[in-house]
Amino acid sequence: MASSNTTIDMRQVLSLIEVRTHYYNLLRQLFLSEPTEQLLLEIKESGIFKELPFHDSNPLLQKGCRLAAEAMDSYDSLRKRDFEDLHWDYTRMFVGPYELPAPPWASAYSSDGRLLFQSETRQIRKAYAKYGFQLQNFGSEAEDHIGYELDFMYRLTKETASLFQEEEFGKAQSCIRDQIIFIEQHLFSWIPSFCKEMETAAHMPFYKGVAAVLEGALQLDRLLLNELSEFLLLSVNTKTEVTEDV
Amino acid sequence: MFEFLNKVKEHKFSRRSFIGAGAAVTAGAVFPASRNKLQKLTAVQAEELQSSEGEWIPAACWHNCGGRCLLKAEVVDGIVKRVKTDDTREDSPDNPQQRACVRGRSQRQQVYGVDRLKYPMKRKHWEPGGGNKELRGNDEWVRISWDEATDIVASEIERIKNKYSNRSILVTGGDIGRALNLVGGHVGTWGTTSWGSWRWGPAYFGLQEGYFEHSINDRIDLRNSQLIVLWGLNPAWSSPGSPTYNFLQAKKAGARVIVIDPMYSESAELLGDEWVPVHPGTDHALMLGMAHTLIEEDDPDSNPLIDWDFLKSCTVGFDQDMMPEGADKEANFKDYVLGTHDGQPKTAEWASEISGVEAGVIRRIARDIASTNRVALLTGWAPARIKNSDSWPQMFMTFGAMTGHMAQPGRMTGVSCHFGTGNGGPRLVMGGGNGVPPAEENDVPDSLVHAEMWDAILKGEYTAGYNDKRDIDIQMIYHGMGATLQTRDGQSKGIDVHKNVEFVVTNGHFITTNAKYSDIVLPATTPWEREGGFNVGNRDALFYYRNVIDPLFECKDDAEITTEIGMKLGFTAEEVYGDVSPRQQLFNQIAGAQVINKAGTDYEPLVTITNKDISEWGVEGEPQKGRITISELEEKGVYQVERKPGDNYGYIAQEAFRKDPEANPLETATGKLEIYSEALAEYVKGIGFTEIDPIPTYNPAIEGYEDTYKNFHAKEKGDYPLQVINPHYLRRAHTIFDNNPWLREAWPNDVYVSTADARERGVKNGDTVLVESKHGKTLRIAHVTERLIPGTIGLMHGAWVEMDEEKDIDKAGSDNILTGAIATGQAISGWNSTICDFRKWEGEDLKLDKLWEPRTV
Amino acid sequence: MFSQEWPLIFFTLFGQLAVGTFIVLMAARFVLKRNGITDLRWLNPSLLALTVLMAVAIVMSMFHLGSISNAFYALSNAGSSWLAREILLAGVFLALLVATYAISYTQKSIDVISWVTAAAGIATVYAMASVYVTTIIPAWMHVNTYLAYFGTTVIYGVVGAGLCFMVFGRKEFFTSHYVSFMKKAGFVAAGAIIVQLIVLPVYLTSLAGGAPAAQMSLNLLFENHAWTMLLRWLLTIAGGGLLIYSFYRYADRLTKHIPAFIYVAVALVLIGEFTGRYLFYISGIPMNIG
Amino acid sequence: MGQMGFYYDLETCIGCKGCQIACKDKNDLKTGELFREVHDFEGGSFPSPYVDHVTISCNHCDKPKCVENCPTGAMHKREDGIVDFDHSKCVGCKMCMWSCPYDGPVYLKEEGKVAKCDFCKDLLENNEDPACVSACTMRAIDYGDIEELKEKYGTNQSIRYFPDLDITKPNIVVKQKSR
Repeated sequence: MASSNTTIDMRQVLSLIEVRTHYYNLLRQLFLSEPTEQLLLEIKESGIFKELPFHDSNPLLQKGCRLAAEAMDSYDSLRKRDFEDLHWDYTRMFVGPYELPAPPWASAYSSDGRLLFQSETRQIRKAYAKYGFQLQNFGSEAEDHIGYELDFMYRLTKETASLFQEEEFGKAQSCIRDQIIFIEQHLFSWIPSFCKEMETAAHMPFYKGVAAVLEGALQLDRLLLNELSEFLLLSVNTKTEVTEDV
Repeated sequence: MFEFLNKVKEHKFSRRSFIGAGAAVTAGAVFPASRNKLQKLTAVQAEELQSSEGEWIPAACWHNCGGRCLLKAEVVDGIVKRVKTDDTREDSPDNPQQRACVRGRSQRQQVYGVDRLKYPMKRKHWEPGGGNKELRGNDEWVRISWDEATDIVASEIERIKNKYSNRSILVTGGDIGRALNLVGGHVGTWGTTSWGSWRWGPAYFGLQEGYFEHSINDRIDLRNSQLIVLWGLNPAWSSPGSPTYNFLQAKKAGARVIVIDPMYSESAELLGDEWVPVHPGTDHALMLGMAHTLIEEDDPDSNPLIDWDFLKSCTVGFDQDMMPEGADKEANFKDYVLGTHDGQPKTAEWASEISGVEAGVIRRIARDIASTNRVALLTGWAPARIKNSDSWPQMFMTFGAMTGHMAQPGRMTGVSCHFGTGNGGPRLVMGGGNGVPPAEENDVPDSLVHAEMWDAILKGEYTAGYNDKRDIDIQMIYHGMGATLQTRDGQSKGIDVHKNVEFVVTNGHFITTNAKYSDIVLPATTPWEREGGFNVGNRDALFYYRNVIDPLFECKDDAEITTEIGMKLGFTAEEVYGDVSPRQQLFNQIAGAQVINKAGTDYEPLVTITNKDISEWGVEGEPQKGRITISELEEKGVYQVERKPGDNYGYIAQEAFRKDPEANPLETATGKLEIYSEALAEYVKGIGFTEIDPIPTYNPAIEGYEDTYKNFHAKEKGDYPLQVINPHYLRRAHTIFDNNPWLREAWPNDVYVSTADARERGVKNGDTVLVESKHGKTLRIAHVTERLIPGTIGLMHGAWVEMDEEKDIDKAGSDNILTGAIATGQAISGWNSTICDFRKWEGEDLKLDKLWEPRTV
Repeated sequence: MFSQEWPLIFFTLFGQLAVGTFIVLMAARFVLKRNGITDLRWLNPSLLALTVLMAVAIVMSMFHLGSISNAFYALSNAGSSWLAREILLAGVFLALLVATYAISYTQKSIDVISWVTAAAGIATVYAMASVYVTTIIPAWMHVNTYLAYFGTTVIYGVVGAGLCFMVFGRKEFFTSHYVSFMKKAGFVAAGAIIVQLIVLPVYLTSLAGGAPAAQMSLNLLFENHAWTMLLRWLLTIAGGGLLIYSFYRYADRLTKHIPAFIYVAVALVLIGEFTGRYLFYISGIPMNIG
Repeated sequence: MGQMGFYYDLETCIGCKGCQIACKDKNDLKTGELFREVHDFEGGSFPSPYVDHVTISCNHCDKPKCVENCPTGAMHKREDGIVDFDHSKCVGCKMCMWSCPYDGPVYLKEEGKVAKCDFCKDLLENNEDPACVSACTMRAIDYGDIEELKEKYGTNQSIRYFPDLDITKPNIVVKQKSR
């Protein structure tokens, strides 16, 4: 049983966590606020959507990456008008001033009339607090915004990496468990609906792609987290081996 | 097993490139500088966040609805979970709990609505001078910082002021005037608004307008009436909260009720013993017919119908013997009614032809009212929101005076509307002032009349008075509060205006109609997010509300917005708004709150304040003795004066005047009720639109019932054969709540059409119909009903316009798309005098409002 | 309301097809054995097919549930709930089908268990109908529901058996004993149709005189679905008629046309009954305030 | 305790729908989900029309068909007569919805389960009135032991808009309109 994981060394584990970190870093930047010109330029020039690791392992992710990459490729250079189109697409869907066709808050999906600040917001607030995080603008912004949720996951991936490095495997396990719970109970309770609405609402193919990337990436991360968790479970017995490997 | 861990090892992807690109993205300053992120807390702070308990906080229910009720919000972790209403006292008919209505109960959906305006936004193609102004209403938007937003507003104020003048800046409401008056002022707006012709006119002939002061008795005295006439009012819809319950007590005490209304309302169903359907805007004619009946049939000995004693002692102008000095004796009311000089007696038959009420019924009601001892003649403002209705309030008073149903227990004549519905009299308990110094004087004298302003702005000329037209060149509009573009008549022209001027700003909660056609929208807090205050209006009770939640997103309250703009204009915060902190303002209001004393003769402080309270609040003040403590007020959120029949708090309007008119004259020219009022006629003439006689003669409304005919006498119908009324509807308080999903479900906002009119047009219940006037078109789903007088449709007041600009058709049922801005008399907006037609819509059926997609672009 | 009922249409129809076919097959087995025909090689594949069919039916029914994860609880209230009984009985019937098949497969006698299984099948259909009869939906609260459900069971049983013979035992089929059995079975099916047609006016009359919901059901049937209703009966009658006709017409000269005729007949009956069940569900308007 | 029930005064109700909204707020319900619903009826003909409003929730019946027909036992009758539901047992089969002539049970699409009026049992425990009762601005709804309600308001239990009372024996007392 332990045979397969004995072949895995800590570098692999850390690499995998790094992959997760970069996914969440990219996603949080796409969702926390309107895109800056610089972000879009970086995305275009780095071709990041062609290179996302494991993207071919999930059909949704694959589709999203293709759409987003094609959308970026279709711009010869990112002219001001192109940037503005993308910027407006974000504003229209997630900021206002009109009613939002794809509200980026969880409670908008769990309550009628698309209310903000519902029990989901409170639960998310507590999940953040457990790891010592709080919104800068506490009380005014709703914690269950997709951008903050992704930011939170991003920070937890960093936390996971340092716990592994510090060989705090018990804490790492519980941190991973919390991430699994956060994905299962919170993100997945609304992300499919959100992504569906975003895909319909987006005028720009780029954001249609991003919607699919988001849902696909979370599906992927569910697998990655399970793998990490399982690895830890098994490595409890073979702890010395693992540490030696490092 | 470990598919991905193994793949990572096998480097099945280009790790370098990924990390490289990712790092590039990471390295860049990718977030706009000011944006929110998660931050790390201390362990203690994190611990505190984990523990929380709910608290019930008195929450504002602040709307302009005519009710004042108690609302409380259950707050857990700074988030409102649910609301409840008054449970602070035993409930009884004499002292009812002040229960909130369907709208207050939906307020959680308003405050937390996903469509709240969250950040300052700028119309993308705006540029100084307006940019492409035609794009207003359809443009893209950009989120901007408060700093940028106030910069833009201040610099546009400066630019427009310098290029044109302060006379080019129009403010429709709110307190931005505090800032603007510091730099030379602004143009304002005015009109008779909800009151119709009751707003200013009655002061000249001796009645009250019904909002600030009342000509009707209080709710406990209403139970002494044997007959109550509800003339054009439907408290069940337009005054939710306690008023309808109060009426029910009068009914239970034995009153009969006659309801005179174009619509068989819920109030008619609940209270009415008889419904008299009448064509909108013809009430005056109907009442003349009733007056004629009394004059014709009255015999002081054998059939006393007219209260001659009252007429003689308390009024002027009824007949030639009662004319005031210097007036033409022939111009008296009685001779007008009898047609002595114009050859047209205003008989019941004459009135019947206009009002649609059978002559026999007219006579019967007249006799009934005149021969019953104690009658309450109550009217709402609705019949006065009619073009050319300037003489109607005087007519109403005149009939009350003829029958003597005034100023005695169980006898009253006047307005029963809004806060004063069925409950007249001065407030028994009230809040104090907040101590904010008054604003600077506005140096610009110009003010535009609601019913004329859109036209005036488009034409560059407005009516300032009799034979007094002045030029005007509006280039900036600041909507500080309210819903001007939605609630003023002639909305289509209003939209044109908004696509013409150089700059438009709106403070708001949602992308309301005002906001939609703006360049800059500034997100405002609701009272739930503010420090606290009082809600007043209900005579029996004072409502105190506290801060419920933090301001949402980047919303600021209006005073803060004004202050920041003022500062950008080069003033200090103190210069704009004084230096009274919000906390101190609230304290001042509490300390200044007063309640009627036991004897009912004077007021005394309501709240006991100790030195400890003052230091705990961190404010300046003096200790005082009152009825309740601050903490009791903070917890209950209401103080209600205990009432019982025969107590010292009752109110009989104009009681002293009637007892001794000489010693207690009214504030009219003659000191009496003026059935002949030169002052009223002069006042109306001076406004500059149309003129009236000193006695209440009947002037058909412009676009009123008579205009539904091509030829009235031949009974040949014209192009717009129907009249439209705009009932207040429980879905909304004016325009507020129109976007509220629970209310959309409960109140679908159908257009009410009578079965007869529907049948004639082949329209079935549930069909989508196009309603059209000469001013605009709107779509609604038809509610076919027996409850309307045929010839009238009911389009509910306040829906947010949703223009299909290609077809030039509104889809939301906006009442003011149908109204034309035609100013008459004392600047009355004609909401209940518009003529129209409807037909089955051949295009795509409307979906129910509750199924509407969000309002998006 | 209706869009959610597809799973129930399939569950009830498949269930009744399984029960009906089983019973008719067992009757055929009985009759044929009495006539000395012992080579029933269609039996085992038929039993297997019915087992699969019944299992599919039960799986289909799950899609009706909002919370499948709680399906386990659905048997708890068999004391008063016909739905619980229906689920229980359907499960028992399936288990017995499996047992019957297993016994038959091992060449042992199914004389006893086939009776038990048939009884469980009948009980299942009875429970299926009772679920609807005990609602507050006037269009369902009628003896008509029992007739419709058992009617379908009989009609489906006959065509199902015919189909089994065709598919799993073509050669044996062309003997006079089979033909004579199917003739009789065809008459039973015709009887089931006739009984329903006799009760139909009674049923419609009772709707007409019933609560507002009943009248709404009636209006719905006549205003929006009059043609569908007509079609439903025409299809079933035509299918049944064709079935009987083909056995009579070609009783003595078994030609190559017969299989085609029978397939057509089976298809007509299947569609006819399906349409009938569709109408049954859409006409289900509950009583309410009104 | 005996049997809890509602009282409804048809004569006094103005159909404002405050009870409906208070109920939605209390139970956090979405559009299309109503534990208490106000039904509007119009009749008569001009100039003598009439309008009735009937507010109805679960009537916590004596013979609750929903309980009888619920396959899981999720729907059950408590000792105080309240027809309650056990959320954890519900399979979402909607059998209760087919069994109730008052539209009591409501399918919550998102959860795939049914829920309904539970008489605000949590509020009752705190000696508070059910949300709908304390919301009514016309005091047209009351509640309590059904026998006491009958003593207080009379024994009439039906109005013309109700289905046959014998089907489920609802625990509601109604004040008729005199028309």
